[in-house]
Amino acid sequence: MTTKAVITVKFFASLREHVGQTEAEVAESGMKSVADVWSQATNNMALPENTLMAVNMEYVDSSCTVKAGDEVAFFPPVTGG
Amino acid sequence: MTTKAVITVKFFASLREHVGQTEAEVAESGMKSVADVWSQATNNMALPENTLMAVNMEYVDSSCTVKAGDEVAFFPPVTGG
Amino acid sequence: MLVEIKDAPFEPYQCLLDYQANAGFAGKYGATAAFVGTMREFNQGDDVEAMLLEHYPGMTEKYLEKISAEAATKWNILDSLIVHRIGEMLPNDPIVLVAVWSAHRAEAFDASRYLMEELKSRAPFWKKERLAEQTRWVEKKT
Amino acid sequence: MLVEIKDAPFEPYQCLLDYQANAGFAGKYGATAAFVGTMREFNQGDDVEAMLLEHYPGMTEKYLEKISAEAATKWNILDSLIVHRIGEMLPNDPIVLVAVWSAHRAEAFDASRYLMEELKSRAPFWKKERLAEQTRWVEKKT
Repeated sequence: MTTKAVITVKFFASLREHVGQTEAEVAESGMKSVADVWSQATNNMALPENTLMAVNMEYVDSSCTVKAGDEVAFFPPVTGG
Repeated sequence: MTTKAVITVKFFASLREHVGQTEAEVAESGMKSVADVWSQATNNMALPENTLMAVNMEYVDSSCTVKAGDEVAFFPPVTGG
Repeated sequence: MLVEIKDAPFEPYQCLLDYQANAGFAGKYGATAAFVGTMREFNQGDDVEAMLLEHYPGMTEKYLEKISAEAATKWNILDSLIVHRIGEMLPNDPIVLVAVWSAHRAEAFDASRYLMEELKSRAPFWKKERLAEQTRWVEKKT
Repeated sequence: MLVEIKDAPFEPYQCLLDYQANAGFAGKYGATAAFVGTMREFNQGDDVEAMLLEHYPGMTEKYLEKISAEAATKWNILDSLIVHRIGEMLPNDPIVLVAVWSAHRAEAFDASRYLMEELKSRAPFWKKERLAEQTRWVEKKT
Protein backbone atom coordinates (compact mmCIF):
# COMPACT_ATOMS: atom_id res chain seq x y z
CA MET A 1 0.00 0.00 0.00
CA THR A 2 2.98 2.32 0.34
CA THR A 3 2.99 3.21 -3.33
CA LYS A 4 -0.66 4.25 -3.12
CA ALA A 5 -0.45 6.41 0.01
CA VAL A 6 0.08 9.56 -1.99
CA ILE A 7 -2.12 12.17 -3.59
CA THR A 8 -1.33 13.42 -7.06
CA VAL A 9 -1.61 17.18 -7.43
CA LYS A 10 -1.90 19.05 -10.74
CA PHE A 11 -1.72 22.73 -11.56
CA PHE A 12 -2.87 24.32 -14.80
CA ALA A 13 -2.44 27.47 -16.84
CA SER A 14 -1.56 30.70 -15.01
CA LEU A 15 -1.77 28.91 -11.66
CA ARG A 16 0.82 26.38 -12.84
CA GLU A 17 3.15 29.27 -13.63
CA HIS A 18 2.32 30.97 -10.34
CA VAL A 19 3.20 27.97 -8.19
CA GLY A 20 6.09 26.99 -10.46
CA GLN A 21 5.12 23.35 -10.83
CA THR A 22 2.93 21.25 -13.08
CA GLU A 23 2.45 18.17 -10.98
CA ALA A 24 3.34 17.05 -7.49
CA GLU A 25 2.82 14.12 -5.21
CA VAL A 26 2.17 14.63 -1.55
CA ALA A 27 1.95 12.06 1.20
CA GLU A 28 -1.58 11.34 2.31
CA SER A 29 -0.83 11.20 6.04
CA GLY A 30 -2.59 13.77 8.16
CA MET A 31 -4.36 15.63 5.33
CA LYS A 32 -8.06 16.09 5.45
CA SER A 33 -9.10 18.55 2.80
CA VAL A 34 -8.27 19.94 -0.62
CA ALA A 35 -7.07 23.09 1.18
CA ASP A 36 -4.57 20.94 3.10
CA VAL A 37 -3.33 19.44 -0.16
CA TRP A 38 -2.79 22.93 -1.59
CA SER A 39 -0.80 24.02 1.48
CA GLN A 40 1.41 20.96 1.53
CA ALA A 41 2.04 20.92 -2.24
CA THR A 42 2.86 24.63 -2.43
CA ASN A 43 4.74 25.06 0.82
CA ASN A 44 1.94 27.10 2.30
CA MET A 45 1.51 29.61 -0.52
CA ALA A 46 -1.66 31.66 -0.27
CA LEU A 47 -4.47 30.16 -2.34
CA PRO A 48 -5.33 32.76 -5.01
CA GLU A 49 -8.89 33.97 -5.01
CA ASN A 50 -11.10 32.33 -7.65
CA THR A 51 -8.96 29.21 -7.83
CA LEU A 52 -11.01 26.25 -9.03
CA MET A 53 -10.46 22.81 -7.55
CA ALA A 54 -11.23 19.29 -8.69
CA VAL A 55 -10.83 15.89 -7.08
CA ASN A 56 -10.67 13.00 -9.53
CA MET A 57 -11.78 15.39 -12.27
CA GLU A 58 -14.94 16.55 -10.54
CA TYR A 59 -15.37 20.09 -9.27
CA VAL A 60 -15.22 20.38 -5.48
CA ASP A 61 -14.70 23.13 -2.94
CA SER A 62 -11.67 23.49 -0.70
CA SER A 63 -13.27 21.70 2.23
CA CYS A 64 -13.72 18.48 0.26
CA THR A 65 -11.94 15.57 1.96
CA VAL A 66 -9.33 13.60 0.08
CA LYS A 67 -7.86 10.14 0.35
CA ALA A 68 -4.77 8.29 -0.88
CA GLY A 69 -4.85 7.71 -4.61
CA ASP A 70 -6.91 10.83 -5.36
CA GLU A 71 -5.94 13.27 -8.08
CA VAL A 72 -6.38 16.86 -6.92
CA ALA A 73 -6.21 19.72 -9.42
CA PHE A 74 -5.99 23.49 -9.00
CA PHE A 75 -6.61 25.92 -11.81
CA PRO A 76 -7.77 29.45 -12.63
CA PRO A 77 -11.18 30.37 -14.06
CA VAL A 78 -11.60 28.67 -17.41
CA THR A 79 -11.50 30.49 -20.76
CA GLY A 80 -12.31 27.91 -23.43
CA GLY A 81 -14.87 27.99 -26.23
CA MET B 1 -54.00 55.48 -67.93
CA THR B 2 -56.57 52.80 -68.86
CA THR B 3 -54.04 50.01 -68.81
CA LYS B 4 -53.02 51.00 -65.29
CA ALA B 5 -56.47 51.35 -63.79
CA VAL B 6 -56.44 47.77 -62.55
CA ILE B 7 -55.32 46.00 -59.44
CA THR B 8 -53.47 42.71 -59.69
CA VAL B 9 -54.65 40.09 -57.24
CA LYS B 10 -52.72 36.97 -56.24
CA PHE B 11 -53.72 33.92 -54.25
CA PHE B 12 -51.33 31.39 -52.76
CA ALA B 13 -51.27 27.85 -51.43
CA SER B 14 -54.48 26.44 -49.91
CA LEU B 15 -56.25 29.75 -50.45
CA ARG B 16 -55.41 29.61 -54.16
CA GLU B 17 -57.06 26.19 -54.32
CA HIS B 18 -60.01 27.41 -52.24
CA VAL B 19 -60.81 30.35 -54.51
CA GLY B 20 -59.91 28.40 -57.64
CA GLN B 21 -57.64 31.02 -59.12
CA THR B 22 -53.99 31.99 -58.97
CA GLU B 23 -54.12 35.53 -60.23
CA ALA B 24 -56.79 38.02 -61.19
CA GLU B 25 -57.09 41.60 -62.30
CA VAL B 26 -59.90 43.75 -61.01
CA ALA B 27 -60.88 47.23 -62.08
CA GLU B 28 -59.87 49.89 -59.63
CA SER B 29 -63.08 51.91 -59.84
CA GLY B 30 -65.03 52.20 -56.63
CA MET B 31 -62.77 50.06 -54.50
CA LYS B 32 -61.39 51.39 -51.31
CA SER B 33 -59.89 48.59 -49.31
CA VAL B 34 -58.18 45.23 -49.51
CA ALA B 35 -61.46 43.71 -48.30
CA ASP B 36 -63.20 45.24 -51.34
CA VAL B 37 -60.55 43.73 -53.61
CA TRP B 38 -61.18 40.31 -52.09
CA SER B 39 -64.92 40.58 -52.61
CA GLN B 40 -64.65 41.71 -56.18
CA ALA B 41 -61.97 39.19 -57.16
CA THR B 42 -63.76 36.23 -55.59
CA ASN B 43 -67.39 37.10 -56.39
CA ASN B 44 -68.10 37.84 -52.77
CA MET B 45 -66.76 34.65 -51.26
CA ALA B 46 -66.39 34.78 -47.50
CA LEU B 47 -62.86 35.73 -46.46
CA PRO B 48 -61.50 32.75 -44.52
CA GLU B 49 -60.41 33.46 -40.99
CA ASN B 50 -56.65 33.88 -40.57
CA THR B 51 -56.14 34.95 -44.18
CA LEU B 52 -53.02 37.07 -44.52
CA MET B 53 -52.95 40.05 -46.86
CA ALA B 54 -50.23 42.04 -48.54
CA VAL B 55 -50.21 45.12 -50.75
CA ASN B 56 -47.15 45.48 -52.92
CA MET B 57 -45.51 42.70 -50.92
CA GLU B 58 -45.93 44.34 -47.53
CA TYR B 59 -48.26 42.93 -44.89
CA VAL B 60 -51.44 44.98 -44.38
CA ASP B 61 -54.82 44.44 -42.81
CA SER B 62 -58.10 44.25 -44.68
CA SER B 63 -58.92 47.92 -44.17
CA CYS B 64 -55.82 49.08 -46.02
CA THR B 65 -56.71 51.29 -48.99
CA VAL B 66 -55.56 50.36 -52.47
CA LYS B 67 -54.96 52.22 -55.71
CA ALA B 68 -54.59 51.37 -59.39
CA GLY B 69 -51.37 49.52 -60.11
CA ASP B 70 -51.20 47.88 -56.70
CA GLU B 71 -50.54 44.18 -56.28
CA VAL B 72 -52.77 42.66 -53.63
CA ALA B 73 -52.10 39.17 -52.31
CA PHE B 74 -54.13 36.80 -50.13
CA PHE B 75 -52.67 33.74 -48.51
CA PRO B 76 -53.01 31.38 -45.55
CA PRO B 77 -50.76 31.35 -42.47
CA VAL B 78 -47.21 30.63 -43.57
CA THR B 79 -45.41 27.35 -42.93
CA GLY B 80 -41.86 27.81 -44.16
CA GLY B 81 -38.54 27.16 -42.47
CA MET C 1 -26.02 40.28 -45.68
CA LEU C 2 -27.52 37.89 -48.19
CA VAL C 3 -30.87 36.23 -48.83
CA GLU C 4 -31.12 33.43 -51.37
CA ILE C 5 -34.00 31.31 -52.64
CA LYS C 6 -32.96 27.95 -54.12
CA ASP C 7 -35.19 25.85 -56.36
CA ALA C 8 -32.91 22.82 -56.21
CA PRO C 9 -31.21 20.88 -53.39
CA PHE C 10 -28.47 22.83 -51.65
CA GLU C 11 -25.70 22.12 -49.15
CA PRO C 12 -26.26 24.55 -46.27
CA TYR C 13 -22.83 24.24 -44.68
CA GLN C 14 -21.12 24.67 -48.04
CA CYS C 15 -23.21 27.80 -48.65
CA LEU C 16 -22.12 29.06 -45.23
CA LEU C 17 -18.45 28.37 -45.93
CA ASP C 18 -18.59 29.95 -49.39
CA TYR C 19 -20.23 33.05 -47.99
CA GLN C 20 -17.81 33.24 -45.08
CA ALA C 21 -14.80 32.87 -47.39
CA ASN C 22 -15.86 35.87 -49.44
CA ALA C 23 -17.16 38.08 -46.67
CA GLY C 24 -15.17 40.99 -45.30
CA PHE C 25 -15.14 39.89 -41.68
CA ALA C 26 -12.25 37.39 -41.63
CA GLY C 27 -10.34 37.62 -38.35
CA LYS C 28 -13.15 39.62 -36.75
CA TYR C 29 -15.76 36.98 -35.96
CA GLY C 30 -15.47 34.88 -32.86
CA ALA C 31 -18.95 33.41 -33.14
CA THR C 32 -21.04 31.79 -35.84
CA ALA C 33 -24.53 30.55 -35.01
CA ALA C 34 -26.11 28.45 -37.73
CA PHE C 35 -29.51 26.86 -37.90
CA VAL C 36 -30.48 24.31 -40.53
CA GLY C 37 -34.04 23.13 -41.03
CA THR C 38 -34.32 19.72 -42.67
CA MET C 39 -37.27 17.85 -44.11
CA ARG C 40 -38.35 15.00 -41.86
CA GLU C 41 -39.78 11.73 -43.15
CA PHE C 42 -42.79 12.02 -40.86
CA ASN C 43 -45.14 14.74 -39.66
CA GLN C 44 -48.12 14.60 -37.33
CA GLY C 45 -47.82 10.83 -37.15
CA ASP C 46 -47.77 10.21 -40.91
CA ASP C 47 -44.98 9.17 -43.24
CA VAL C 48 -44.23 11.96 -45.69
CA GLU C 49 -42.91 10.92 -49.10
CA ALA C 50 -42.24 14.34 -50.58
CA MET C 51 -43.03 17.98 -50.05
CA LEU C 52 -43.75 20.94 -52.27
CA LEU C 53 -42.64 24.30 -50.98
CA GLU C 54 -44.54 27.18 -52.54
CA HIS C 55 -43.58 30.80 -51.99
CA TYR C 56 -44.53 34.32 -53.02
CA PRO C 57 -41.70 35.36 -55.37
CA GLY C 58 -40.56 38.87 -54.62
CA MET C 59 -42.30 39.22 -51.28
CA THR C 60 -40.25 36.36 -49.83
CA GLU C 61 -36.95 38.06 -50.61
CA LYS C 62 -38.26 41.43 -49.50
CA TYR C 63 -39.44 40.05 -46.19
CA LEU C 64 -36.25 38.11 -45.50
CA GLU C 65 -34.14 41.14 -46.33
CA LYS C 66 -36.27 43.21 -43.99
CA ILE C 67 -35.76 40.87 -41.03
CA SER C 68 -32.04 40.59 -41.83
CA ALA C 69 -31.77 44.38 -41.67
CA GLU C 70 -33.76 44.39 -38.42
CA ALA C 71 -31.41 41.83 -36.86
CA ALA C 72 -28.42 43.97 -37.86
CA THR C 73 -30.06 46.92 -36.10
CA LYS C 74 -31.04 45.08 -32.96
CA TRP C 75 -27.72 43.29 -32.38
CA ASN C 76 -24.07 44.03 -32.89
CA ILE C 77 -23.48 41.41 -35.56
CA LEU C 78 -21.05 41.30 -38.45
CA ASP C 79 -23.16 39.59 -41.10
CA SER C 80 -26.02 37.20 -41.79
CA LEU C 81 -27.03 34.70 -44.45
CA ILE C 82 -30.43 33.16 -45.14
CA VAL C 83 -30.90 30.45 -47.76
CA HIS C 84 -34.33 28.90 -48.28
CA ARG C 85 -35.36 26.07 -50.54
CA ILE C 86 -38.50 26.06 -52.68
CA GLY C 87 -40.06 23.51 -55.00
CA GLU C 88 -40.35 19.73 -54.76
CA MET C 89 -38.22 18.14 -52.08
CA LEU C 90 -37.56 14.82 -50.34
CA PRO C 91 -36.95 13.72 -46.74
CA ASN C 92 -33.49 14.70 -45.48
CA ASP C 93 -33.32 17.65 -47.88
CA PRO C 94 -32.25 20.89 -46.21
CA ILE C 95 -35.05 23.46 -46.22
CA VAL C 96 -33.45 26.51 -44.67
CA LEU C 97 -30.12 27.85 -43.45
CA VAL C 98 -29.81 30.86 -41.18
CA ALA C 99 -26.28 31.88 -40.20
CA VAL C 100 -25.10 34.87 -38.19
CA TRP C 101 -21.54 36.01 -37.52
CA SER C 102 -20.53 38.24 -34.61
CA ALA C 103 -17.52 39.02 -32.43
CA HIS C 104 -19.09 37.43 -29.33
CA ARG C 105 -21.49 34.55 -28.94
CA ALA C 106 -24.58 36.13 -27.38
CA GLU C 107 -25.33 38.28 -30.42
CA ALA C 108 -24.97 35.41 -32.90
CA PHE C 109 -27.25 33.19 -30.80
CA ASP C 110 -29.87 35.87 -30.30
CA ALA C 111 -29.91 37.12 -33.89
CA SER C 112 -30.03 33.67 -35.49
CA ARG C 113 -32.94 32.68 -33.34
CA TYR C 114 -34.72 35.94 -34.07
CA LEU C 115 -34.30 35.39 -37.80
CA MET C 116 -35.69 31.86 -37.60
CA GLU C 117 -38.67 32.91 -35.48
CA GLU C 118 -39.50 35.81 -37.79
CA LEU C 119 -39.04 33.61 -40.85
CA LYS C 120 -41.35 30.93 -39.43
CA SER C 121 -44.00 33.41 -38.39
CA ARG C 122 -44.23 35.67 -41.45
CA ALA C 123 -42.11 34.68 -44.47
CA PRO C 124 -44.52 33.70 -47.28
CA PHE C 125 -43.70 30.02 -47.74
CA TRP C 126 -46.20 27.16 -47.67
CA LYS C 127 -45.60 23.43 -47.40
CA LYS C 128 -47.72 20.81 -49.09
CA GLU C 129 -46.92 17.26 -48.08
CA ARG C 130 -47.35 14.15 -50.19
CA LEU C 131 -48.35 11.15 -48.11
CA ALA C 132 -48.94 7.64 -49.42
CA GLU C 133 -52.60 8.25 -50.29
CA GLN C 134 -53.06 12.01 -50.42
CA THR C 135 -51.50 15.43 -50.40
CA ARG C 136 -52.17 18.01 -47.69
CA TRP C 137 -51.19 21.54 -46.88
CA VAL C 138 -49.27 21.82 -43.64
CA GLU C 139 -51.26 23.78 -41.08
CA LYS C 140 -49.55 26.44 -39.10
CA LYS C 141 -48.70 25.44 -35.58
CA THR C 142 -46.00 27.66 -34.15
CA MET D 1 -23.55 11.89 -28.43
CA LEU D 2 -19.88 12.58 -28.99
CA VAL D 3 -17.17 14.76 -27.46
CA GLU D 4 -13.87 15.19 -29.26
CA ILE D 5 -10.68 17.08 -28.43
CA LYS D 6 -8.53 17.97 -31.46
CA ASP D 7 -4.88 18.95 -31.25
CA ALA D 8 -4.72 20.11 -34.87
CA PRO D 9 -6.86 22.38 -37.05
CA PHE D 10 -10.30 20.96 -37.81
CA GLU D 11 -13.19 21.77 -40.13
CA PRO D 12 -16.22 22.15 -37.90
CA TYR D 13 -18.88 21.84 -40.59
CA GLN D 14 -17.18 18.78 -42.04
CA CYS D 15 -17.12 17.22 -38.57
CA LEU D 16 -20.82 18.00 -38.27
CA LEU D 17 -21.62 16.45 -41.65
CA ASP D 18 -19.53 13.36 -40.98
CA TYR D 19 -21.21 12.83 -37.64
CA GLN D 20 -24.66 13.45 -39.10
CA ALA D 21 -24.03 11.01 -41.97
CA ASN D 22 -23.23 8.20 -39.53
CA ALA D 23 -25.79 8.97 -36.85
CA GLY D 24 -28.98 7.00 -36.48
CA PHE D 25 -31.37 9.93 -36.77
CA ALA D 26 -31.64 10.38 -40.56
CA GLY D 27 -35.15 11.41 -41.52
CA LYS D 28 -36.02 12.25 -37.91
CA TYR D 29 -34.34 15.59 -37.40
CA GLY D 30 -35.99 18.78 -38.54
CA ALA D 31 -33.60 21.09 -36.73
CA THR D 32 -29.84 21.41 -36.38
CA ALA D 33 -28.42 24.25 -34.31
CA ALA D 34 -24.67 24.66 -34.65
CA PHE D 35 -22.34 27.08 -32.96
CA VAL D 36 -18.74 27.60 -34.05
CA GLY D 37 -16.25 29.62 -32.03
CA THR D 38 -13.38 31.01 -34.08
CA MET D 39 -10.13 32.64 -33.06
CA ARG D 40 -10.18 36.39 -33.67
CA GLU D 41 -7.13 38.38 -34.70
CA PHE D 42 -7.71 40.86 -31.90
CA ASN D 43 -8.77 40.80 -28.26
CA GLN D 44 -9.20 43.59 -25.71
CA GLY D 45 -7.86 46.06 -28.24
CA ASP D 46 -4.67 44.19 -29.10
CA ASP D 47 -3.64 42.27 -32.19
CA VAL D 48 -3.26 38.60 -31.38
CA GLU D 49 -0.74 36.64 -33.43
CA ALA D 50 -1.31 33.18 -32.05
CA MET D 51 -2.94 31.40 -29.15
CA LEU D 52 -2.14 28.37 -27.05
CA LEU D 53 -5.09 26.43 -25.72
CA GLU D 54 -4.26 24.36 -22.65
CA HIS D 55 -6.66 21.88 -21.13
CA TYR D 56 -6.96 19.28 -18.40
CA PRO D 57 -6.83 15.97 -20.25
CA GLY D 58 -9.44 13.61 -18.95
CA MET D 59 -11.42 16.14 -16.97
CA THR D 60 -12.27 18.04 -20.15
CA GLU D 61 -13.85 15.04 -21.78
CA LYS D 62 -15.57 14.02 -18.57
CA TYR D 63 -17.05 17.47 -18.09
CA LEU D 64 -18.19 17.83 -21.71
CA GLU D 65 -19.78 14.38 -21.61
CA LYS D 66 -21.56 15.34 -18.40
CA ILE D 67 -23.10 18.49 -19.90
CA SER D 68 -24.02 16.60 -23.08
CA ALA D 69 -25.88 14.05 -20.97
CA GLU D 70 -27.55 16.87 -19.03
CA ALA D 71 -28.72 18.51 -22.25
CA ALA D 72 -30.19 15.21 -23.40
CA THR D 73 -32.11 14.99 -20.12
CA LYS D 74 -33.34 18.57 -20.12
CA TRP D 75 -34.52 18.69 -23.74
CA ASN D 76 -36.06 16.32 -26.22
CA ILE D 77 -33.10 16.20 -28.58
CA LEU D 78 -31.87 13.47 -30.90
CA ASP D 79 -28.12 13.91 -30.58
CA SER D 80 -25.28 16.32 -29.86
CA LEU D 81 -21.67 16.79 -30.89
CA ILE D 82 -18.95 18.86 -29.24
CA VAL D 83 -15.51 19.27 -30.82
CA HIS D 84 -12.91 21.47 -29.12
CA ARG D 85 -9.46 22.41 -30.30
CA ILE D 86 -6.37 22.46 -28.09
CA GLY D 87 -2.75 23.43 -28.70
CA GLU D 88 -1.19 26.21 -30.75
CA MET D 89 -3.59 28.01 -33.08
CA LEU D 90 -3.83 30.99 -35.40
CA PRO D 91 -6.44 33.65 -36.12
CA ASN D 92 -9.41 32.29 -38.10
CA ASP D 93 -8.85 28.79 -36.72
CA PRO D 94 -12.02 27.19 -35.40
CA ILE D 95 -11.87 26.66 -31.63
CA VAL D 96 -15.11 24.89 -30.86
CA LEU D 97 -18.13 23.31 -32.52
CA VAL D 98 -21.34 22.55 -30.67
CA ALA D 99 -24.13 20.96 -32.70
CA VAL D 100 -27.52 19.67 -31.60
CA TRP D 101 -30.13 17.79 -33.61
CA SER D 102 -33.80 17.63 -32.73
CA ALA D 103 -37.19 17.15 -34.36
CA HIS D 104 -38.23 20.77 -33.74
CA ARG D 105 -36.22 23.95 -33.55
CA ALA D 106 -36.76 25.18 -29.98
CA GLU D 107 -34.97 22.21 -28.42
CA ALA D 108 -31.96 22.47 -30.76
CA PHE D 109 -31.64 26.21 -30.08
CA ASP D 110 -31.99 25.84 -26.32
CA ALA D 111 -29.71 22.84 -25.95
CA SER D 112 -26.91 24.22 -28.14
CA ARG D 113 -26.87 27.44 -26.20
CA TYR D 114 -26.91 25.57 -22.91
CA LEU D 115 -23.93 23.49 -24.00
CA MET D 116 -21.96 26.57 -25.04
CA GLU D 117 -22.72 28.43 -21.81
CA GLU D 118 -21.79 25.45 -19.67
CA LEU D 119 -18.66 24.85 -21.72
CA LYS D 120 -17.59 28.49 -21.37
CA SER D 121 -18.28 28.61 -17.65
CA ARG D 122 -16.74 25.34 -16.44
CA ALA D 123 -14.91 23.24 -19.06
CA PRO D 124 -11.20 23.21 -18.10
CA PHE D 125 -9.64 25.04 -21.02
CA TRP D 126 -7.35 28.07 -20.80
CA LYS D 127 -6.22 30.45 -23.51
CA LYS D 128 -2.82 32.08 -23.64
CA GLU D 129 -2.46 34.74 -26.31
CA ARG D 130 0.74 35.69 -28.10
CA LEU D 131 0.84 39.40 -28.90
CA ALA D 132 3.65 41.20 -30.72
CA GLU D 133 5.68 41.83 -27.57
CA GLN D 134 4.39 39.44 -24.94
CA THR D 135 2.21 36.50 -24.08
CA ARG D 136 -0.73 36.69 -21.68
CA TRP D 137 -3.32 34.41 -20.17
CA VAL D 138 -6.83 35.40 -21.16
CA GLU D 139 -8.78 36.49 -18.10
CA LYS D 140 -12.26 35.22 -17.59
CA LYS D 141 -14.95 37.69 -18.48
CA THR D 142 -18.27 35.92 -19.02
